[in-house]
Amino acid sequence: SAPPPVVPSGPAGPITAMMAQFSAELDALHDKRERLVKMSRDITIASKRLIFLLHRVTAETEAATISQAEADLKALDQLVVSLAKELENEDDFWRLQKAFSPGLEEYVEAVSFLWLLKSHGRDLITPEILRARLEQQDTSDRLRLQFSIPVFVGGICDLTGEAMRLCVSASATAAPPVDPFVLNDFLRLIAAGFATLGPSATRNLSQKLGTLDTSLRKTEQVCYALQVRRAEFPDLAAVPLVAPDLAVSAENMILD
Amino acid sequence: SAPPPVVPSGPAGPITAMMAQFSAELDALHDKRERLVKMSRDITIASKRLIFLLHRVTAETEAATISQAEADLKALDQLVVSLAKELENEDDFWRLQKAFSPGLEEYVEAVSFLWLLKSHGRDLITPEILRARLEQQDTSDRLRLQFSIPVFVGGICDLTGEAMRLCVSASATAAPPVDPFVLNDFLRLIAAGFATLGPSATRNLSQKLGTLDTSLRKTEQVCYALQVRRAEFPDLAAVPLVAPDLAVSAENMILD
Amino acid sequence: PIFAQIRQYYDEEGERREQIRTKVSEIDEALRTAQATTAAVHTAPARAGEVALKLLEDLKKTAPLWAALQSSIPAGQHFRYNDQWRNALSQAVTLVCFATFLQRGVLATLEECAGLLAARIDIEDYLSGVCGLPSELARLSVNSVTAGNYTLPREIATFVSAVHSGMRLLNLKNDNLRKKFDAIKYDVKRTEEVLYDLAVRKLV
Amino acid sequence: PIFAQIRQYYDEEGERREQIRTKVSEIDEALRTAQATTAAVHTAPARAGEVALKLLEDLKKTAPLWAALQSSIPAGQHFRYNDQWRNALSQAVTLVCFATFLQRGVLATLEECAGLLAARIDIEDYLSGVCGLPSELARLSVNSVTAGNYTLPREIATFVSAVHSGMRLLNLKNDNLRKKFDAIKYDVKRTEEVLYDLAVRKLV
Amino acid sequence: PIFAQIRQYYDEEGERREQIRTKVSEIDEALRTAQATTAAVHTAPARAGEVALKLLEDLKKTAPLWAALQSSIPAGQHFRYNDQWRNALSQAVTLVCFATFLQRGVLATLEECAGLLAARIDIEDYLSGVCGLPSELARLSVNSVTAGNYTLPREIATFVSAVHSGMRLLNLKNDNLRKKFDAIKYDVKRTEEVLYDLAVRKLV
Amino acid sequence: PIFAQIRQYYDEEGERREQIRTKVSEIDEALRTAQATTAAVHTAPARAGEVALKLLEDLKKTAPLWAALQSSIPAGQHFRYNDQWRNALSQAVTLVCFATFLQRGVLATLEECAGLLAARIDIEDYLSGVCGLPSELARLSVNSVTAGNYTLPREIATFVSAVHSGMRLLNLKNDNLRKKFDAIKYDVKRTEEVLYDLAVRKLV
Amino acid sequence: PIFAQIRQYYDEEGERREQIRTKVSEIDEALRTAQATTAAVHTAPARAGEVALKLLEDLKKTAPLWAALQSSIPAGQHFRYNDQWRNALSQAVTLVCFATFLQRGVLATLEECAGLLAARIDIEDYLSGVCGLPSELARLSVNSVTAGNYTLPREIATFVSAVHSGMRLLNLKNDNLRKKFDAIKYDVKRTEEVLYDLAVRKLV
Amino acid sequence: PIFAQIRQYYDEEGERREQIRTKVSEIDEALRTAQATTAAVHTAPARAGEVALKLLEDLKKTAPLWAALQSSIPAGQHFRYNDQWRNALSQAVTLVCFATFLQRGVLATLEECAGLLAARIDIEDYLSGVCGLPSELARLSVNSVTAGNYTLPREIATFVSAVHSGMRLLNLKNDNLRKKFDAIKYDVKRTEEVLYDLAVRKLV
Ligand SMILES: [Mn+2]
Ligand SMILES: [Mn+2]
Repeated sequence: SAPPPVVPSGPAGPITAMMAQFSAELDALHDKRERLVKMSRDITIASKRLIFLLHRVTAETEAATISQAEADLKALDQLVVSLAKELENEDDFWRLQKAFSPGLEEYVEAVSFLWLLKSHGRDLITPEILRARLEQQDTSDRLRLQFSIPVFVGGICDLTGEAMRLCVSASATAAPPVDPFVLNDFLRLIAAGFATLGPSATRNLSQKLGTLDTSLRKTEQVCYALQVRRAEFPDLAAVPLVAPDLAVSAENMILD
Repeated sequence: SAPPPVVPSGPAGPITAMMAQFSAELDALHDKRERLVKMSRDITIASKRLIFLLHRVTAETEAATISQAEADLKALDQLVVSLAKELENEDDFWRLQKAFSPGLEEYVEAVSFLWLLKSHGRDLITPEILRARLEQQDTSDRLRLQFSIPVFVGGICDLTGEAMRLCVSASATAAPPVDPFVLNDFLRLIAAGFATLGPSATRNLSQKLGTLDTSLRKTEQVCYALQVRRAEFPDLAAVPLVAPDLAVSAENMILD
Repeated sequence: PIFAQIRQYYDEEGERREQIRTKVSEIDEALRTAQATTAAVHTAPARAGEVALKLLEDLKKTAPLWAALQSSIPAGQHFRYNDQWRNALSQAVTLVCFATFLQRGVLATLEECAGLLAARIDIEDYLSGVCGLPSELARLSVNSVTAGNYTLPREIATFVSAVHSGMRLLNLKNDNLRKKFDAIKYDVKRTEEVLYDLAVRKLV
Repeated sequence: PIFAQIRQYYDEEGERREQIRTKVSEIDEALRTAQATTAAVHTAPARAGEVALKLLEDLKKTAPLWAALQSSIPAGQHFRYNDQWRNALSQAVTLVCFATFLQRGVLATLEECAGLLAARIDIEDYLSGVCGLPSELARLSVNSVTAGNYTLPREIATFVSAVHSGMRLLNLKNDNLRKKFDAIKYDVKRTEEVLYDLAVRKLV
Repeated sequence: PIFAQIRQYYDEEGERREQIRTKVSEIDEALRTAQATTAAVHTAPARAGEVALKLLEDLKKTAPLWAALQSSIPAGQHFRYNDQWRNALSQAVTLVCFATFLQRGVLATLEECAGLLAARIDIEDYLSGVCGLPSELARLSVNSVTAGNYTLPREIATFVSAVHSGMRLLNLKNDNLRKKFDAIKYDVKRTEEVLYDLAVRKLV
Repeated sequence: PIFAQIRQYYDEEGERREQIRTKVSEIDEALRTAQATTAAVHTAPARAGEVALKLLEDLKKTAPLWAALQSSIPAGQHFRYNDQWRNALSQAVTLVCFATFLQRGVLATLEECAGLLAARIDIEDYLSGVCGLPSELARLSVNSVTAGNYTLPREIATFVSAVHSGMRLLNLKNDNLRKKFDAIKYDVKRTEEVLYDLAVRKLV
Repeated sequence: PIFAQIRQYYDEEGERREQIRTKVSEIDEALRTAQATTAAVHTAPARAGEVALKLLEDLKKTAPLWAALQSSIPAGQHFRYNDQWRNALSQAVTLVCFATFLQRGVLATLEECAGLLAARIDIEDYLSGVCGLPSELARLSVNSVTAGNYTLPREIATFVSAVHSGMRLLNLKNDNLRKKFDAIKYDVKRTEEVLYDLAVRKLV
Repeated sequence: PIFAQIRQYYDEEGERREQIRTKVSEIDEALRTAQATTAAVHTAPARAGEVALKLLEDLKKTAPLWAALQSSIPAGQHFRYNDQWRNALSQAVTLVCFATFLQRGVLATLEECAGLLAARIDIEDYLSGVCGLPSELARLSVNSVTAGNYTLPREIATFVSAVHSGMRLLNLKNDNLRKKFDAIKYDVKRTEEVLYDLAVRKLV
């Protein structure tokens, strides 16, 4: 005849109670990660738009554009401050890195780009300045955000790509907001700085560092081209390096 | 002496005006995509939680759990309805597919899993039923959402993975909510159905179809094991296939 | 039951995509002819107007093809299938804009392109096509000088710069369009270098 | 200036990670010894109590190592470096739970594990460790029968089923923990099969 | 000049490949039907003979298709185009071998396959097809037992082992075929495990 | 100048590697024969001793090949070329150990393997070979039961467990050898399950 | 049984491919010499005629090698093995065309290449070889100017443009050849820029 | 038993590799310093001689490190461990060659590199190092012109071309070195373009 049933099932036991508690904690952790991911995406989008805005700076529009950028940046700062508020302690900061680092890297790229433009291609922002700016806007103790070195380094690597784009565009503009040679020197400095880093740093950065090298070679090529054409006509020493900006002639183009 | 400046720059021209307009349109398009991505993520998360809930169904808890699931599903339905509202026309539906399909596939997986459990392993939901359910909850004309066949197929492929997990667990439970043999047959039917699809379908589905084949072999192995042990003792024909559920004995375990 | 439905869906889609492929193939062929037409202006810039006219004719020949293609798509499914013709459409837009510039010195609008090609053109297709223009014009600028035409380079430089500045107003994602846009700054540079070369040698 | 700062950061991190690697290596060594201790219960389940005691001793020996390791981490940086010891910690938790089950037939709590190992254990590490238990117990269930012990399998089956049902309450992501959890259902099946084999042969 | 001729060649080439694609597509369709037929033997192994017959009929239906396909290839160009049908041919061979095994318990030879399919089969395609068999047979072995057939597993185990041994004699390079061959040892294992289950439970 | 010399070096290097490839190819051939010899013990475990003898003979036949191969390597360059024969050597070690177990029930030592094969065996190659043994023995355990031999599984289980314990003492890094070692626990499990099946049915 | 025959087939196949590899290796060697010959024209374009003659001699030396290689292929199996020599053939065609351009300023036809190399050249291989020419000529154009030769660039620009136009007539699919063709437009651009540099400086 | 001995061997092996890692780490550090030194010549090519001297000094500082490293390797085991320092050695060779070129305009020989670095350099490492040079020199060529030095580009172009020709004589297999070699032709092109710019603008 049939073997006896083993044990009938019944109400929950201690393991169940423990797991129910863990379930709630895990859900909360995952929910927080998800909130951070969404914020990180928003920060990325806003940062990229700020960068595109900054590329529109021309001699004529410089003041207005920078002004607009700083206004936009305030809103972006607020996004970052909100993100920081989600991090309740340093544990959260390290534990949830993957969720919010991408956005912070883009933020670093955007702010450092603005910094670069305002200093006409000479100044590299620092993590301290980045932090100080935020602390000015939110003095609450809960600002747990540090700009960790890896995030800073990642953002600066991406910055060099924008600096290269700026250099190329500047080389075709009469009165560029930043001199291409200055930007070239800027990239050289950064490349030289990163070259001193050992493998512990470069392990995760090899792709970005490769891009940096490519960007540097592009800016060197730009300076080379400017210099070699200047050398062909040495008596025209006072010749502006590039032909004046041509954008305005669009006026003269009648569209149907 | 220096060559004359070319043309001074000035106010914007027609190209600029056109691009400014495009810029606004592109921004709106990207913003909509981003909203859809966020909604899709939320739908994915809620769908996965529903699936985990459904795996908790036991003979004793079946009614309560299904009831809870249907309540949770209402909220999930609302998320999908909200997503549908973002799609203003069929153009939006096709144009923004990549942004929201992942979430919809998870939703299909979740709802079809509930459907499967309620029918004790026999019924495969259809795109029409999925749509009808939503239309019941929102009769506005703006429900542009169709459950396109690719989304449906993707969701059903993932469903088979859950069915396989259910089958394995059921084989170790005295009175499982669904009989393992029934689930095995269910997977066979689906695998057979998909086998008739040509390359135009399988091109994008090869990985999921491979997983389906693996899941089917696992359920066949489960049925094999149950059958072969039953065959060893043919006179005990009335022996329940599996030992009754053991979970409750957790009660008797005293934790410190 | 459901599988028959699924089967049918994919069969129909496969069918339709096959037909689209054939139609796009014809369009590609016609565009190759059009592209070949542009070669003449690089060797003889003075014939720009003539080339532009021929080019526009070649492009108009694709209009029935585009119309046939897109009218064969069920209503509302434009974005379901447009991946198959996006490249061809982008190339066509580039050519329309090229011809329009040669003829009238302006940038053809999306509406003008759509009208001439009898095709539905989305923003992204139009912009993608516009992105293809600067490199062709930079090349023309260079070849104009070789052919002794020292006035066309100025128009080109102004125009390319305007296109670049205009497109700079867009906020792009990290996609194909972004890559194409990134390439334009080198064309701006090239056209500026030509102007410089002429100016510094007092050729204009 | 900034580069010196960056340089210093990576050097310090590299240094610290190196030290952590060394400490974790010692812990790995001790855990290997502990793991070897478990082998005895599979050949002689009757000695479960004795093995459990020895195992707990072995595990307590890692306590000073865990304490040294984690106290060497600056405050607040637990999650900066814990990737280096997560596997070892998970393995240690599995062993503590194994010993606790053998001794008292219950699941050791996170607090008990943390206390015994003198280590800080996060939820995910604890759960990961618990996930490693069913397969070891399923193996023990099989070997018990081989050794003639027909009572242990019941306790094991009940326990493993309880762990599985308990963990089913969690909502997991598509991560490592999910994969480990997925494997438990096969252990539930195995332990149930053993019970069936015994029942159907009237050995219990 | 030169290129006009080449153009014509290319168009003809494209045409031919297009026709091949169409023909192969038909064959794929027929093979899908045949593949669907095999499902029946997994649910009801007793009907193996019946399924085998049906399967061979389905496969014979592809014979005119293969003949039409291959006769359309100009002399000496078999290897130029065969990559377009290799997968289908391999699948067809697997099915012929499957049916032959069900019917006669032996491995169909290359000649037999070629005869039945009215196709030219190169040795690599034959071997590729043979390599697809053990996995399906291992699955059948498991399902046979589930259906209560305890004799088929023995035949299957012997057969799969023979295929494995036979293929091991070949000196395969590290390529596709080599990978397929390496996977067969897991199927051998599976079939042996089924025999074990039957033996230890004294079902045979 | 510089490069002419280097050219010569490269040509010689290529030559040497080519010759090694040829020699290893011969060894592979001989090992395939040896591997085929092992098949017999899975169908008739009673003939273990006979199979072991034949296997050892087959392996001894490779001795002159190994000797010829390794003596052709210039002094100090063993590690430069050994990647070409490591797989074959590992496989040979597995087979020697298999035969030794069948004959004497013990694990052949590195020295014994090296002596029999007349080859220089590095410890990594020896361990790699040893790692290949448990899965073959687990398979033999299963097939023994199928063949009605209920004593061999006990010897195998003890042996495989001992190999596992022994290898666990090693502090393996995360590399190939580590992966092979991790797989052994599944073979341990399999052999234990065979003992269980026999025990619960009181077949031993 | 079956497999013994197949074994023999595989061994023969392996042998044949080995022999082909050896022959192709010789051809590669000869082509390297030919490639080195081309270097001279980049430093001294005036010696183009001389270099072309030497180059043609070097290439004729490969004729017996090609003949030996291809005559060793059984009838109807040209396409089975040709992947082993396609790269070398393509490179040889590029060199023949280079020499022909230097000598006569025209594009060598497929027949001319086939005749000179005594090889069977399929159209894809010919086109692949032709695609390799523009980049070499663009380079020559640049180096000519450096060497003070201001006439060669014009011939080169016209020629490269013609090759590009010719190839554009073909309806290439998205494959290797299509990628190579797409790259030619950069060489066209380069040659036009050289003409520009000479024109704007009135050097021609 | 066996395993206890092997355990000891493994620990020693791990120890040795750890020490090698530490030594290589020091060398890497020194090479980073040396690499930083090269940056100066790109900004001020006039200081090439000075930079070369400093560079050689920096590199000589690694000599004791290389000597210490390699003397710690037991006899006959050079190839067992050299994968741990190959990258560093390759980089060092590139730097030695760079300095030698700046100083004397010639390619440092393997013997010279080995002497300066007090290291044993295999031919593959030497060639790998040499392959790293053209890219850096192409960059220097460009920057020299920017700095007003119009003579260095000629030397660089000749040198890079010679390196390319020399390496082309080698019969490289499809491996790492082959990929590096293939990349050199782009550096050759770059250096030729610089000479072109100088020539057409009559700067030299
Ligand atoms: Mn960026
Ligand atoms: Mn799922």
